[in-house]
Parts: sequence; C-alpha cells; structure tokens
Amino acid sequence: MADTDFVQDSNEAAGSVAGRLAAEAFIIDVEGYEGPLDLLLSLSRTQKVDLRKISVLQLARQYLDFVERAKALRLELAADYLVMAAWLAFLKSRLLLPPDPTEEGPSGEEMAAHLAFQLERLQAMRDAAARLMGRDQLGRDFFARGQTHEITRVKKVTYTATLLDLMQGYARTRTRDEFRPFVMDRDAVFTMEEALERMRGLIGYAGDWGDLTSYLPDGWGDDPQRRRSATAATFAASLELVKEGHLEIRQKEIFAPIQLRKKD
Amino acid sequence: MSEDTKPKEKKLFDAPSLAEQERMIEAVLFASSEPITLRELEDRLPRGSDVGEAMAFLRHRYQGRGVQVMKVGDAYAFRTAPDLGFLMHKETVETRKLSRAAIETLAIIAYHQPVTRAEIEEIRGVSVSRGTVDQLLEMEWVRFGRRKMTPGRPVTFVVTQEFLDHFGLESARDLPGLKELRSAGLLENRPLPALAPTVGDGEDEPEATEGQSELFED
Amino acid sequence: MSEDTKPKEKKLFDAPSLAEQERMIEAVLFASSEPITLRELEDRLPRGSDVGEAMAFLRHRYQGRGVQVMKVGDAYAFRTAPDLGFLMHKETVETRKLSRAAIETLAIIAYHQPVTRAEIEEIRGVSVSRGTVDQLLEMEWVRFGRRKMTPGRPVTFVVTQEFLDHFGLESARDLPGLKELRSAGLLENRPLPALAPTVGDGEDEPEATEGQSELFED
Repeated sequence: MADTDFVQDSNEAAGSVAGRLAAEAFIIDVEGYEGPLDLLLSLSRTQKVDLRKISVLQLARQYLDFVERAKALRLELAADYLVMAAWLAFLKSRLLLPPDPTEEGPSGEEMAAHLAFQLERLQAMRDAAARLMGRDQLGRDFFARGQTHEITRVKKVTYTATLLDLMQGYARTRTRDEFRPFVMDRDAVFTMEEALERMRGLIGYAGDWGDLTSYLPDGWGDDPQRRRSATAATFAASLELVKEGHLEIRQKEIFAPIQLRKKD
Repeated sequence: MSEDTKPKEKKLFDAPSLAEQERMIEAVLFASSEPITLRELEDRLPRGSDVGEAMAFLRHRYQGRGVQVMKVGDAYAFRTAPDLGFLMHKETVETRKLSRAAIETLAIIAYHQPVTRAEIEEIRGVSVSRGTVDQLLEMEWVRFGRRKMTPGRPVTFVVTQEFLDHFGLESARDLPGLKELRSAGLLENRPLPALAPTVGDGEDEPEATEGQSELFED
Repeated sequence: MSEDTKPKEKKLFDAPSLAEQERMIEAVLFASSEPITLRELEDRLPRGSDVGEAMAFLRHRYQGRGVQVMKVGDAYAFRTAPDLGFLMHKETVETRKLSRAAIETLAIIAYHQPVTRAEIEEIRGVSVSRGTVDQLLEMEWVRFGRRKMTPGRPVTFVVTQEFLDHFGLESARDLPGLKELRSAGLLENRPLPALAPTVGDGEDEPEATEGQSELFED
C-alpha cells in the first residue's frame, strides 16, 4: 500500500525539483543492487516481518512497481531484472487466480515458497558472512610469530657410483693405450705390421717366384676370415717391401696368383 | 638385573622423554609462522616420539597464556591470544579490502562447500565475476575441490587451511552458526520449480547432502 | 582500612595484574619481528605496568623450555633453545650419479694410488677441475696421501676406507685389472669414443659413431 502511494507521489512530483531528486535517488538505488534477488531482499525489509512470514504477493507487487518506475524514468534495467519481473507477474497471476487443475507445473504457492526460501537463504549467507568477518582474524586480532626461524632446508646431495661405473670409467681412460692391442687380440685379424715383420724374416729365402699364399703364417690358411686378413696383410706388406726395393711382385692376369721373389 | 635395565635404555635411546618432546614441538612450532601438521612434527622429531601426546601437554601448558597453540585443520600453530590484539601494531596489518560480493562468495563457499560456481550464482542470484573468485583463490582462502559428478562435471570450490587459520577455525565444521543453518535447511540446494528465474541452472541435488557430509570427512 | 585499600584499587585500575602484564609481553614479543626493548614494551602496555618485573617473570617461565626469552643488546626476543637448533634444519637427501669426470678421476686414483694431480691429468688426457677433486675429497672417498719425493713435492691422492666400503672392496688391489675389464666386456662397450684420441686428430671417430647412432635413432 505504502509503496503504491509512493509511486503516485513520485508521478505527481515529476518535473519538480523534489521529483528530480527522488528520481536521482532511485537511479542510485538501482545501481546499488546486486541483481533482482538482492533487490527483492531489500524490498522485503519494508514488510518488517520475518522472512518466513513474508507476503510474496506483496513482494511481487513491490518489485513490479519498481520496474514500472524504472521504465517511467527510462532507466535501462539489466535483462535479468526484466526476466524476474516477468516471472513475478506470472507468479502473481497464479497466486491471485484460483488454481487451474489442468495446468502443468508448480503451483503458485510452491513457486512463492521457493522464492521465500531463496531470499531466506541469501539473507542467511549474508548474516553468516558478517559473522565470519566479525571473527577474530589473523593479523588483526591475533598474530603469528613475527620473527620466524624458518627451517633451513639443508639439501644434502649424496653421490653414488657403482663398481661397474668405476671400472667403465677406468676402462675409458685406459683404452687410449689399451685399445689397439685389444684390437690385435682379436684372433681373426693379422695386421700389416705383423705381416711385414714376418715377411722381412722370409724374403731372404725367396730367390724364385713363389705364390703369395705360401707366405701366409701357419694356421691362417684354413679359416676364411683369418685367411682373408692374413692375405691382405701379407699383400700390403709385400707392396711395402717392393717399395723399399727388397722384393719384386707380379700377376699374370686378373685373379691369377700373385707371385713374389727377392730382388737382388 | 642387566636384563631389566636393557629395554629401558633402549627406549631412552629411541626417543627423548615426553617433556623433551614437548620442548622440541614448542621450538619447532614457535619457529614457524605457518601451521605445522603432526605428521611434519613427526618427521622432525627423533624417531619414536609420541607427537600427539606431547602436543596435548603443550596445548595445556599454553592455555590462558599470551600465546596459544591453535589447531588449524590437522595442523597446529602458535598464535597470540585474541584478547591481546589491541597491543599489536595495527599498521602492520593490511587486510586486503574485500568487496561485499567477495565476502558473500567466500561465506557461501565456506558454508556450502564443495560448491560449484553455478550454485554460488543461484544462491546470490547474480553471476559471480571471475575477478571475485580469482581474488579469493589468490588469497589462498579458496581452492578448487573435486569435480561434481553432475553433467559437465563442474569444478567445485572449497576453503583452505589458510582460511581456517585466518579466522581462527579449527575446521570448517566450526563455522559460526553452521548447525543452525543446516537444521533450518538453509544449506540445501533445493530444486527449483519450473520457470526458474535465477541465474543458476539448478543442477539436481544428490550433491547437496554429499557436500555437507564431506565437511565432516575433512 | 579504606585508606589502605584505595591505592591498591587505584593501581589495579591503572594497570593489569602482573600475570596479565606477563601475558601481554609474551604476546608482543611473540608477534614482533624484531627484538623489543623494555622502553618499547612500556609504550605498548597499559600505563602503570611494571614491564621490568613482568619480563623477569616471563624469562623465568621460559627457562628450560623449547624457546627462551633472550636478551639481545638492550632488547628482548624469543629464541629457540640453543640445544634444539638441530630441529631447525631439515635435511633432504638426494642421491645423484657421480659425474663422468668424477668417476674417471676416482678410478684413476683407485688404480694408481698414490697419484698426483699431474699424473691424473696425464692419464685422463684432460685437466682435472678443482671441483672434481674437491667433490671426491668431500665425499671422503679420496684423501691426501703422502707427498711425492719428486721436484715440487706434489701431493698425492689415495682412496679411503669409505671408498672401499662403498664399493665392497677389501683393498684397492681387489679392483679388477684391465684384463678382467676386457673379459667382462667393459672395454668393448665404448671402443670408438675411446679410440678417438689415439687416431690423431680425434675428430673423425666420435663423429662416425654419432652418425651411426643417429641412423639407428631415426
């Protein structure tokens, strides 16, 4: 009731200074609300009753009046205010008209109850927030240790190595000296140095042409791999000796036996 | 004779006396501005220490003193007695000014946790701005909780140990008025009748009760 | 009678009880980030407080506790009891593999001890960084041996008992010889990189292997 009077008053006063002031105050109010539910909660306070006993019908009227006023003042209301207005208009009609048994959906009373619940819950959360903020707070009412002696985290790094790491490490450093002998140890390899040494001892007896294969060391002629290595080494050694002028070498045709003899 | 003394010696060697353990906890707790869990204390103290019992003695010792042992979640911290706050230099305190929206959102998260953004919006009747939640997250008063088992699996928000510490709460169960709110049904997330006018899309509610039971689990 | 009680009442009104003053000092001292002088305490506490006496009580109360009220210059502060300082360190142990350089240096010392730095460098073919040797010394796997009776009397390095313990060796002589390394296949594992320096320019070979492994990776 009071609010409808209010609306009329403001309409009458439109154009006057008082009216403009009222309109300004209204604008500020609109901006001050955090959405339709906040506005409804604020409007509900004018009923000065427990939220559980609130008249949702009256509240709906108050809200719709509010929206009408905003329209009259050509204020842009956010869409959700208008959605709420539509919903409340619908709710109002449901509450006022006798229930239609053929109609689907919740009854006006159910809808009203839910709105009341929402308002009560929002109010409860506001109260809770106020109580929470009213509590003693750390750094305001009670305090933590000012001079902390934070734990110094000593990060202790321990290094490990296995015996295998150690041996491999040593092997790495030593292979500089040891790798070559190691290669020679492979029993299928006859090196040129070995062949050369052998040939130097043998060429003194090579007065006549003889096949290269006869110069291969004992036991190197049977296994193909060993024979290949020994042949290659002996041939290379022979060339070296030819270059030095100790030996002559010939081959009658491709793939024919290579022959050697001492050069005088 | 020697057999009698042996086990005793062994025990003495394993862990210091309870009084000594209490001293140790006192020192460790004093040195830190952050709450420390029993677990952490156990890690720090010599093996075989009964940290829980030593803590009970320590809390008792500081009862009524100018500093007190506060329980924060499952951790403990020394804090000055709240009644002596007036002695402290206020200028060192600069609690960030929280907006009304932030305070409300914080309260809703605390009382309804774990709660989704949609649920917060439904309760407040307006959409929650990103900045508001970000601010709370940044202050470490709020963190992400488990996702809800509802369509879309929305993330939830819960309050943190820092929140409890800041407001001197032992657990979220100790929030003021929690019981009354619950028994009044105001922590429920009721299904909306059709044609809901609110922002939230009102997910169905097996979660409303689940949320509260989680409060007790934590 | 009434004249006797009056001054007392007056005093009670002016200043809190000594026990309360003690609580206050305790809280202020606790929360302060710096040591506090009696003067400053006087400024903070209600007028009429006997800060000196309350401080004496407080110091007495903390005697033998895990934290103590220490006098720092003419100011006071809570400090961890000196005997509990060890609680303030948290050791995290991280185990790392020894670097290749360190392993090689260690191996050379083990196989050639007592060996000088120059000799190590000669064997490794690269200079040995100070850090590498320091690390081995710090680990106590290596220690200084006798000085060599050569010009300059250089120090030598030998391996320690800790080294032997770690590797499960009774003496350094138990280290497998080169022949055994070879028969264990250890020399075959990395023949090409190791060969590199002997080839002369030492650049072709490693490249070759790298190229090959790349082939396999791709």
